[in-house]
Amino acid sequence: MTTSKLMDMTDAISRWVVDGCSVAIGANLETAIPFAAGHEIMRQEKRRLTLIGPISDILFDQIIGAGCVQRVQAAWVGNVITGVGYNFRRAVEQGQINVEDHSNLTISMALQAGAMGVSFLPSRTALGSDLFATNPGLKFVTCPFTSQKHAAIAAIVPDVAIVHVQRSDLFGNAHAWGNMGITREACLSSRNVILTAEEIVSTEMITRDPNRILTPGFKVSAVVHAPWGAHPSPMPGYYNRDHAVFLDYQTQSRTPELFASWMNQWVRSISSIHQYAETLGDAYLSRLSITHHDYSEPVDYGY
Amino acid sequence: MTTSKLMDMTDAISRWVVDGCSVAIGANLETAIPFAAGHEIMRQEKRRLTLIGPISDILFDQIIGAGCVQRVQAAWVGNVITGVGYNFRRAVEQGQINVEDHSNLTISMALQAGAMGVSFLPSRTALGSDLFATNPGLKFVTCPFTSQKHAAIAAIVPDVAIVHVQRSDLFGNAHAWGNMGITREACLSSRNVILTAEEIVSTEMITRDPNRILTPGFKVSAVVHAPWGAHPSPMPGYYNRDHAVFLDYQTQSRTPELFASWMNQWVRSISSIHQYAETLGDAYLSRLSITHHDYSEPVDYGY
Amino acid sequence: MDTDSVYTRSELMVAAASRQIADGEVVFVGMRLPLLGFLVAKSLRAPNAVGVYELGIIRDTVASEPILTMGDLPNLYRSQWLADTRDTMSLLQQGLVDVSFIGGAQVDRFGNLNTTLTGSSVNITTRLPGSGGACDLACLAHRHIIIMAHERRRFMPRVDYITSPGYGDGKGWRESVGLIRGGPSAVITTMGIFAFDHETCEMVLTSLHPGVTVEMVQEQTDWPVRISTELSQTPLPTHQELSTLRRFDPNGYWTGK
Amino acid sequence: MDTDSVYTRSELMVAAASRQIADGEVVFVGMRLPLLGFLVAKSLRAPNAVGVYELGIIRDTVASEPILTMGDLPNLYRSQWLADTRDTMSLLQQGLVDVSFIGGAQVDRFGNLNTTLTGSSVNITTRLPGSGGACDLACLAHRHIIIMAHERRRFMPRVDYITSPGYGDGKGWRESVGLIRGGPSAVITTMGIFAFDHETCEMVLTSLHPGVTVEMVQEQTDWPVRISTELSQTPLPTHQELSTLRRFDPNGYWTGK
Repeated sequence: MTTSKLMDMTDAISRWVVDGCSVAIGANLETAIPFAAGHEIMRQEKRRLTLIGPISDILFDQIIGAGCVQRVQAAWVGNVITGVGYNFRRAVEQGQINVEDHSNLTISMALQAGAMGVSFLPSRTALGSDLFATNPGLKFVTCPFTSQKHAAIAAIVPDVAIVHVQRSDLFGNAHAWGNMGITREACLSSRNVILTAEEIVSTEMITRDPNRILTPGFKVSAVVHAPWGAHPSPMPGYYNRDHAVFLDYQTQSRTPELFASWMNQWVRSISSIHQYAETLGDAYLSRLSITHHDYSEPVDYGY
Repeated sequence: MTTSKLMDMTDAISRWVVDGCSVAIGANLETAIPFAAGHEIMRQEKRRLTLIGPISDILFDQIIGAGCVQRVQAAWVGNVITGVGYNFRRAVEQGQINVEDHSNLTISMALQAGAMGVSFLPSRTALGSDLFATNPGLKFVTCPFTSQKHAAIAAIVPDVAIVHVQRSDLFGNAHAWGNMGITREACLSSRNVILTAEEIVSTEMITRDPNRILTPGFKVSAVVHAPWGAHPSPMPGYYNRDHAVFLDYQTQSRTPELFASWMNQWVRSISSIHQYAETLGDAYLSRLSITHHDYSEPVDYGY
Repeated sequence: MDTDSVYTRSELMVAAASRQIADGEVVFVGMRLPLLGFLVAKSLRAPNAVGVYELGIIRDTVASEPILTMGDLPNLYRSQWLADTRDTMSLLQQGLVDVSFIGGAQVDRFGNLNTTLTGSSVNITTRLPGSGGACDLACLAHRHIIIMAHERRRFMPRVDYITSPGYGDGKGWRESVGLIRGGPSAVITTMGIFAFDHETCEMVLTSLHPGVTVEMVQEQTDWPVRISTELSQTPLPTHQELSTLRRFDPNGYWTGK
Repeated sequence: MDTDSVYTRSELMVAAASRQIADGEVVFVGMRLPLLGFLVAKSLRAPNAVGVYELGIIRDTVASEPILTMGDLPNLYRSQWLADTRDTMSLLQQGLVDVSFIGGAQVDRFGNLNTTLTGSSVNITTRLPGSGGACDLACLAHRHIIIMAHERRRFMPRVDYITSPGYGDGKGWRESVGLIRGGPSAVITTMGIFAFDHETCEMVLTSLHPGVTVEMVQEQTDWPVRISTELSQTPLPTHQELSTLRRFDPNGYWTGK
């Protein structure tokens, strides 16, 4: 067995997210967004990051608002409930960040190309669109069999993928369930993977269901125990979306001053996900808990 | 809800496997090989089929021996325990079938291209090999970003994929587990899917674990109840490999006469998987059963 | 048809959207109003419709509880497949999706949609969230339906940026750029409903919402609006449509105004 | 080193193969002898090696019971990942696999392997099973090791068909055809072990199995064999290697002769 990769969030972000690196985060689109990890990136005042994602949650908007970001390679940046991402809008309009526009399919293929170890993949999407004008990772390629024109999507290989999972062992063998978004290709394409997990469990519990394992453990560089680490997004098996946070964020991010105030309260004044959960309090959090449980039927991996 | 797709094997093969069509079968490489469905194809004396698969099990050799096949698009045809597939060898050497040679990666990409709806996919494999000489579905393509040479693999869209699963509902919503081989892309690329299943279960049991579902139910054309339907290959959760059958088959297929005798006994004289299992007998089959059970930990899909 | 006397414009639009879905169709369901349109259709007249969501979800039943967005857990519960985004996009690219719904910030008379930026890509006036899956849906579904607020600044002769291709600059354009199928089949706005002329691929007003006139539509459209010879009035939402819709949006978050 | 006086040639080859695996390496494990070689290595000197199997299996522990082939259920039990073939092939193509093992029917002095057909592709003498994953392993692993029966009809100047590329016709060939890494690093035969000359990419005999002479090797090799200046004798399988191997192949199915 390899040695344990368990570390606290401070160490994981400090070690694997360095200034100027590229980070795939929020790859599940709307669920399991690694807010705790993102907030630690903001606290550590990382700079010149490239953020990579599909439809990205308000976490992108927050990290951009904190001044950590230089470039975005994503399909959509905003608030999945209310629409506009104000920090994103400001940063682009003021020329502070560059955006390479993707669609959900092209960003998925870019990471898939990285995961597969090819330098591009073809697709029939985006043809005729202006995504080609704002994304140098899109060109054209002709199929050698049909002579049909395809979009060619350049591989993206992030320096690190950050993924929030339900349960992991000490070595990065983890179970993930729910809609998967582009998480699998993000893990496989990235040079390093940080897993933040609701629970740390035994290897035995994980390997009793190897089809549910997210990615090979040897790809994982750090494992962080982060219960409530996806709040306010929904975490299948653990808690529902905290809609109020998304609705309130619309106002809280409308101006730089309001956002600074929000960040002081919810990021800078907080040292860890554990303190974050304490601040919210049990009574508050319990309202988000799963109340209508629905368990999968076990399957047998015996011999 | 749609109407039930449950039918018996005779009807499923009769309706969805027609002379001259292309059939992806045995896509799991060594496990869950749909022997019962393959034997029905042989009984119904289908002709001019194209068989599509990765490392293919002796089922390919059997269907070829029965004279059903005109073309093979596969990475490997033989006996995974003993090596040579004698019917395959004879048929090729006598010019009865054409083979388009694939590797496991190129056949996976060919079906993946079909599944993704693109006419080709690029890969770094097979370059410098003679697979290009025997497979018109392999050409070259230059990456528009890196100018690197890649192999271009033409999409394959089978008329039908035949897959043996652990459990399915009446509508083709099915759970599959174990190593997946190229089964997912076979299902997604094929125009029709026949599922043969160890058990027919409720939709509720299936949808309580939607991550374990093989392919969208609307892609499935027929569901067949076929307990022991993968014998003699191993079926995760149900039974182990029957090694003796693979060892004996080496001798039983060595000459056309020996193979005809084998086929009379195990295919022609048998009307269904149910009679096949009866013929083998409970005492025999029980020796293959799972004795060391190992159940997955349930997960919660509630809200 | 039975109708409620009181309904909102959004409710009318959702009801209209829901009628675009035929039974048995595979529907790529977008965010916001389309989500509700699919739920209403599925409940009332398309029980065998299948919903595909870009998060990696396929459902052939409606969500068990009201949801604000497709990632809310009741929309995952007892779904027909939880998979990867690329699995859902593969179904789309393969041609297995009949219809999709998308919204936009700007649209032009050939149904090109912009949700990325206003101004130009080198001199951005306003940055918008971007494509999400909209570009893919507009390129790859057999048809797509556009849902928009009808304002003159949004209905412009030529969009600043094509996020989601419509018919480009007219007939033959999609084929010429390499698109192998699809195109917008309808635009449902806050004022009426448009179809597209088969010959010219231009938007044609086919239906006015109650209380709206052709003049009012022209006033809010920055090109000369073509009017169908069979211009009709958009049917009011039925009582059943409204009660179904309100069951899925009980607090009127999406349709309350 | 302690050795058993009695061992088979296959056991010697498996032991030699196992010594090619360094601790912590990611190994793409093929069928038959390589399967045993990996299990022996993992048990004795490479506890952190990870096994990747083309069926869609990744293991960082040895199978819980003896197996005849990689698809036997004990090789799935408590594995580190059960996935798709393309997932394992993606790891390979991405360059995450250190070493792989393949066998063949014909090999030439540049390590090109044939497992597809003898004769020619238009006039086939003998049809063999084909590539399986061997072509991929030879193209995409950082290095691969060839395990073969050493017979003159198999060790030929030029193979009839390149299933699994070695060094083609010599130095620079792999790059020229577009291969971005890899190549054979050793050939373990029933008679000895070969490495490849870094300058010429030709096979060089580096080790003879006990009882085998250079003349015997030349007799069974249809080109002038190059001999290493540091020719040695293949170490005998140790007692520990033999007992481990026999635990995984208790009936001697693979190594009994």
